[in-house]
Amino acid sequence: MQKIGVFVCWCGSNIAATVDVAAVAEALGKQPGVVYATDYQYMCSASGQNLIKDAIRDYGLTGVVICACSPRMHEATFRKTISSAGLNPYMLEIANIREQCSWIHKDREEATKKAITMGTAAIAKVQLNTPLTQMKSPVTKRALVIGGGIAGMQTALDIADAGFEVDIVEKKPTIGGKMAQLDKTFPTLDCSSCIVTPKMVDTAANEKITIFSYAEVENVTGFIGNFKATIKQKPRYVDAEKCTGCGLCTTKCPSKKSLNEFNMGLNTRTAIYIPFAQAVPLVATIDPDACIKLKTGKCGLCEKVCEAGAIDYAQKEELIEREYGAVVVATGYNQIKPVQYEEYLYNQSRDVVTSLEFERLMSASGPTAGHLQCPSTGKLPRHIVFIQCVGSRGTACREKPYCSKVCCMYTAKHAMLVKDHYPEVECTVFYIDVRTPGKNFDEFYRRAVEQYGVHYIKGMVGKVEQGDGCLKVQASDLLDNRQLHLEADMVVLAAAIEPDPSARKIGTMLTASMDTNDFFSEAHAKLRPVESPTAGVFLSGMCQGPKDIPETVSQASAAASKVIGVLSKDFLLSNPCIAHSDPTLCNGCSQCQNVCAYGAISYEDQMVVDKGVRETRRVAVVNEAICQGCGACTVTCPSGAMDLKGFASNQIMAEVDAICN
Amino acid sequence: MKYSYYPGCTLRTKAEILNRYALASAKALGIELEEVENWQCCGGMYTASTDEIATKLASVRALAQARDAGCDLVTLCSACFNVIKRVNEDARTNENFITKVNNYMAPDMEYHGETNVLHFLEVLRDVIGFDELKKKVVNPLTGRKIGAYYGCLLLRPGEVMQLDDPENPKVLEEFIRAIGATPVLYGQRNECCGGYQTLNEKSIAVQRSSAVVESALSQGAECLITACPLCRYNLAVNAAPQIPVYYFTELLAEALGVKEVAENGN
Amino acid sequence: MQLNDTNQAVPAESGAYKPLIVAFCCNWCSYAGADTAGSSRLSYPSNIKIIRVPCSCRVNPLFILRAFQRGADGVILCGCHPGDCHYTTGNYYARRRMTLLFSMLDYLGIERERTRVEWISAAEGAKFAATMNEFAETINRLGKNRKLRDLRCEI
Amino acid sequence: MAIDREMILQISGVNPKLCMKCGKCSGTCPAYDGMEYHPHQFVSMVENANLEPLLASESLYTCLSCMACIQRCPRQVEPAKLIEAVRLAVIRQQGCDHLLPDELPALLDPELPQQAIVTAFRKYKK
Amino acid sequence: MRDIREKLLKKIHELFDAGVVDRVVGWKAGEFCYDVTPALFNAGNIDEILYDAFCGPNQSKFLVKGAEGGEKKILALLKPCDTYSYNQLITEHRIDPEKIYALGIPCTGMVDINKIRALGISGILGIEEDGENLKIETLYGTESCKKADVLLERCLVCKGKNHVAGDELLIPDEEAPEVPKCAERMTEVEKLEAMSPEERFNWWRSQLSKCIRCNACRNACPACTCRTCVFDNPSSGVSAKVNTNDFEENMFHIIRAFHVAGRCTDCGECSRVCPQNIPLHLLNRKFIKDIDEFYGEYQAGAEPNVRGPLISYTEQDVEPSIVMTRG
Repeated sequence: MQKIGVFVCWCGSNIAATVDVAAVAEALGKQPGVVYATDYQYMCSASGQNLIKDAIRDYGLTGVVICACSPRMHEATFRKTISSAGLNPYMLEIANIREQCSWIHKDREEATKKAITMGTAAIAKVQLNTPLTQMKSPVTKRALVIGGGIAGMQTALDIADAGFEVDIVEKKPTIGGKMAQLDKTFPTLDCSSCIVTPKMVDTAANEKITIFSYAEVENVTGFIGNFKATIKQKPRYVDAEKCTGCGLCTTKCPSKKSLNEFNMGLNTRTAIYIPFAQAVPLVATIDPDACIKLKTGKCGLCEKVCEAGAIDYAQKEELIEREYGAVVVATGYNQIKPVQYEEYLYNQSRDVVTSLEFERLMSASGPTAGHLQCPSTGKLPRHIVFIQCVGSRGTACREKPYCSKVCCMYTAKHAMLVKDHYPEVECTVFYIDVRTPGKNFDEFYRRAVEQYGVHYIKGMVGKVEQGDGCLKVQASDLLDNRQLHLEADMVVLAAAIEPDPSARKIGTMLTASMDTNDFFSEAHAKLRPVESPTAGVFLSGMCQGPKDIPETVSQASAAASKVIGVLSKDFLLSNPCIAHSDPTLCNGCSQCQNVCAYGAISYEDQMVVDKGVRETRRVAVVNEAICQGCGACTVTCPSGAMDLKGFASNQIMAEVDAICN
Repeated sequence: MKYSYYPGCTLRTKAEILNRYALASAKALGIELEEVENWQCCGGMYTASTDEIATKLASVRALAQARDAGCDLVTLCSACFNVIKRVNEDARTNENFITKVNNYMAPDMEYHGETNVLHFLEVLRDVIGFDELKKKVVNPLTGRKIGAYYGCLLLRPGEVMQLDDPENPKVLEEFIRAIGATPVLYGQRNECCGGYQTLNEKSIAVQRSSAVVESALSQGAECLITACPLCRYNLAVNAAPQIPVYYFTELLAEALGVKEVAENGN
Repeated sequence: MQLNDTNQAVPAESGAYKPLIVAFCCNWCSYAGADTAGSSRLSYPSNIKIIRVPCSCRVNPLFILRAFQRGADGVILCGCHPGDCHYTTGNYYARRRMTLLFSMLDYLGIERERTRVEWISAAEGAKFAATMNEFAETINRLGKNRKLRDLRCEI
Repeated sequence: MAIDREMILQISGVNPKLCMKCGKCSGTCPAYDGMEYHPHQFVSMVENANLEPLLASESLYTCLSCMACIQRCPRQVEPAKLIEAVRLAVIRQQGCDHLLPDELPALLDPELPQQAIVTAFRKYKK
Repeated sequence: MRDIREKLLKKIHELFDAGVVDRVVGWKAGEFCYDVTPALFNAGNIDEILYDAFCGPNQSKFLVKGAEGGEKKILALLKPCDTYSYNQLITEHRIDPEKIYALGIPCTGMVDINKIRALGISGILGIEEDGENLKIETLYGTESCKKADVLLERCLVCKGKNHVAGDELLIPDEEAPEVPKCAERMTEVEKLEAMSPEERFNWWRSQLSKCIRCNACRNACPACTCRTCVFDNPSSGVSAKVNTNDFEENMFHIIRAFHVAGRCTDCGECSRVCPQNIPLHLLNRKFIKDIDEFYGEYQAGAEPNVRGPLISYTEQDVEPSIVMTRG
């Protein structure tokens, strides 16, 4: 029989307001094996923890039950507490009487009763706990960063700074991501390329960083400290070592009709191309869908003009195997193509553009060299209408339910830039709310209104129509309580942002959970915002949710520090709640081996003494460094030889019995 | 190809010609439209309330008859299409509604939305195919610049009607191309003509239909086509600028060379 | 507690009876989903008691029968959505096991509504609460479990 | 029975709480200028149980039932259903028909399709 | 049968003489001629091996222990249906085929003593096949009955005359006599499924309440080969020597069937050996039927070393709610 101490937390009023904590402590104090029971205002506070430590010493406790918030919150905290008092950290069970009791029930008596039952179940379980020891596993001192945008680059640079190797895998031919496509940044209006291109150069120059551009992560296996990834290097048909990036080939290529991705398809590029002048790596890539040579075998002009002899039509896809200690997801975002919003004419008029397209139209490196022009006429627009929240904050099937967060600010920026360069151009912004929570953000928006004379109208555009030489915009002005009919030359849609479509596949291969919108979920919304629930997988940038550049960079650095925390250890302590097999019960049937997702079970011939008989038997052996503790094997095993430490069959049944009593 | 056919009341009276052109064209295309027996008026307007049963019974009767005949139900009038298709959706998805309807009507076999409701345009597009239709055109309307007028009822609510993209429909434009003419896109093609406001508040009908016609004229349309008798009335009678307005079936009959046959009685 | 003659489940008597429901929740998705429900203050009946397991695949049919034996009136198993298992494939095995077990219980004439599997992610607090309310409602309607229970466990 | 907020919600099946007050319905409405109260106001006024002005307003009969607001509402509020429900609640009361058969002959012209009359009766009369 | 036995004995002698095997699992009669069990024989008593219509018992499980020890291989005599269990045991590493010489022997269907008794025949001394009929020697003279009327449940739904495993066949499968299939395998399961839940519950109670927990089903089952059964292991939390109430009767049989689900070859030994005549095979067959319907046709033991349905999955598997919705 254990000597158990029970500690009931009030969590201020979070628990105590609904649960009679004293009554819980009193009732649990009478349970068999319980030698001490008390309640306290904040069990997780220093004094609360001291209370536990003192009780362990004073009463010689061998097991501890804490009735408090979710074990997902403070299990680790309390394990440390009891460990510092000399108890094995796994002699702890937590009854979740906050999230699963006080917060969801109103009736005090009912909630108190339930808390007692939950405590009783935890006591029943801890009776059967056994001390567990964490295993050590070595750490591969290299990180994988998936995505080479500002998030990926910042994470990689910070990890490299700490002296660890980093690989960046970027699916596009160049790193730089969306930030390289932006013209200016809010709220400072400094040039986006001027701040991102030096980062790109730093990234490429850093000897700790290896960039796999035009490559994709095919598969990842393993676990924290010991990931194995397969990287697919797509063929560029250009030898990146030899290519000098002179660009001569791109001037000679006769296939000129491919849409230029970097310019959001607003102009075209050649089949052999360098995405933009500051691309990193600065090498040409052949688009196999457009290349005449690759499609028909004829042409070969680029090969003839390349003085470096870099063209290699025979290049093949390559699979590269690499090992890592940690993985950072920085897969970024896309702006939706608002093709389902035809009331705004996106498909029907070239003068209706998304804000990212508008960004290219304003950029000095864009298709118009920074001169603002209506795409249909090439003339300076007289009036630009900006529509906010296109595809965001909705519930209909074409809508995203979330706020895309950055649109309010970049729209103010766009309007301000237009007014700055062309004071005569009218800018009207239709908004539902103007959301400016950020340092200097509201001031920035007010400047657009007050200094630059941008019209902000609270209301929504219902319809955009092609008029005679202009776009007719029908909208509501909710404050004036009237319907407006405006003429505009351009309409800019602040279309919703969404996670990059590659994220879903990566989430699955990493077993990192995602929300219903395909944003990666964080391990804890407040306390572990840059970690995925899967150990060793970290989140950086928009892949976790909409955010602006400084937020992205902060998260990128935070993710890097988490990675450094992993890589700086020589060994990781593994979760000791893992499977183990009782050789005397094992039949050697191999069924458990079949269901193990990690290949953690092998079979060995062992000398077994069973019922006084010594014999050699084929029995299951669990590799403790590999087992992740899911328990699939335990249910497959008919004889019950396989059990899970920390969640043993008799422990779970003890909980069942306690609950059903 | 045989279909149950629901003409609706206006096609028996003021818009008889819409019906006749359609029947003659259908015949030329090898489509058999068998009129539902003893059909009743659909009511012209779908009542969008949770508690109306009676106003939807006529549609359920027609739907159940088509089910019993083993045919899809085809309509020509946009209003009938809208009412019947939406009632059918109710029958499929609103268990409370259809239970009450079945209890009230006590049919031999309960109706639960089994019938597929089609607009004649869908038959042309999805069954015949516009490429195939083009081959059957004997009298292409080459050079004519035609604006398609959809109005509301063919398209909305898009989730139920499923005829086309409610904001950027293409079916009538493809139809216009198939009969050899040139479609003219204009902004007001899916905006309301004023509908029955012509009785209640005529100024709204005048304002709406004028806006539609002006929009069409501004983009160079020479005439408009529509599937709805009320739309045709508003655009032809209430709009301030004048423009010829035809039923799409009239131009179809013309292109197929059966216009005279239709006008002179089948 | 008396068993009536025909082993029929007796519907709840005028509110006095509260069915006992055991919910096995995987640590990564559904237990976290229950926490999310709690953080959002989404209520569900207090007679539902959650047992944390690492993965839905840890749940042995023995545990489910044990719960019924000891007087549970309903047992629900919640795990990550298929494809999202923290352990990659655990819920796929759980899905097959539970499908067959539930089918067998049904075959033995035990009310099939008493057992259920739901996939609930960490983000789906609202789904967790809604599922529990709905399941509690179902079990309430079925009344006390008479068919699969150890009468010695009655007090 | 007195017309109240609950009745309107029940007849319409609409939940005005879904509204995020973006005004797209009123930006869309083709009958806007003919209305005293506009679609977004219907949603807001029903939600706030401010029904008196609505019940007395001609705007009830001005809605074209064109469903453009239903189609474009980002949050599936379906304002037109709410307007229809208010109208139904009014005309279901004794003696509150908005269109009487006696008034009809004066409104007719020879070209007018039956459809218009049938629809108007369905809309304005119980 | 008599000539098959003679041929078999001759073959066994040959294998012993050639030094291939040094022991053989055969059938031996108990107190009565119909009371046949598998037993180990050696060179000295080969001629005592029986092979007649009472030799139903599935021998493959006997090999789990029998194959251990011995200098040479052990000879296994496998009827066609026994080879399915044999394969399954190989898959699960419960027997080592290297230590076994498996001889496939033909079978024309085995009889159920209970069914003979039910015909009013008693004092049975011996049995001989006579075409479609059986000649039964009794204390009271020779009786006769139609063989089809007294076949074991397993033989009514015979898997066929082909052996799916083995080192040698006594006679080629093609030359063996056809075994007529007398019943549809799932008929009884379907009948139960068609009942109302109440009827099913009461029917199963009427059956399972007869259980005396003698463990014969478990001991005969070629899939139940655990060294220590969970029901015998005090630390499992479910061990029990007797059923003390309804729940434990249900529990034992649900878990027993569940533990062999996806592994059970439907050999029917559980029902054959049940002294209370509980049709336990109907539990196993329900699992087989569900597996076939949900995950595709699967016959355990049809070939060795395949992954069974409960240790595999597809991403598109049916949800457990199918139990609610399939009617």
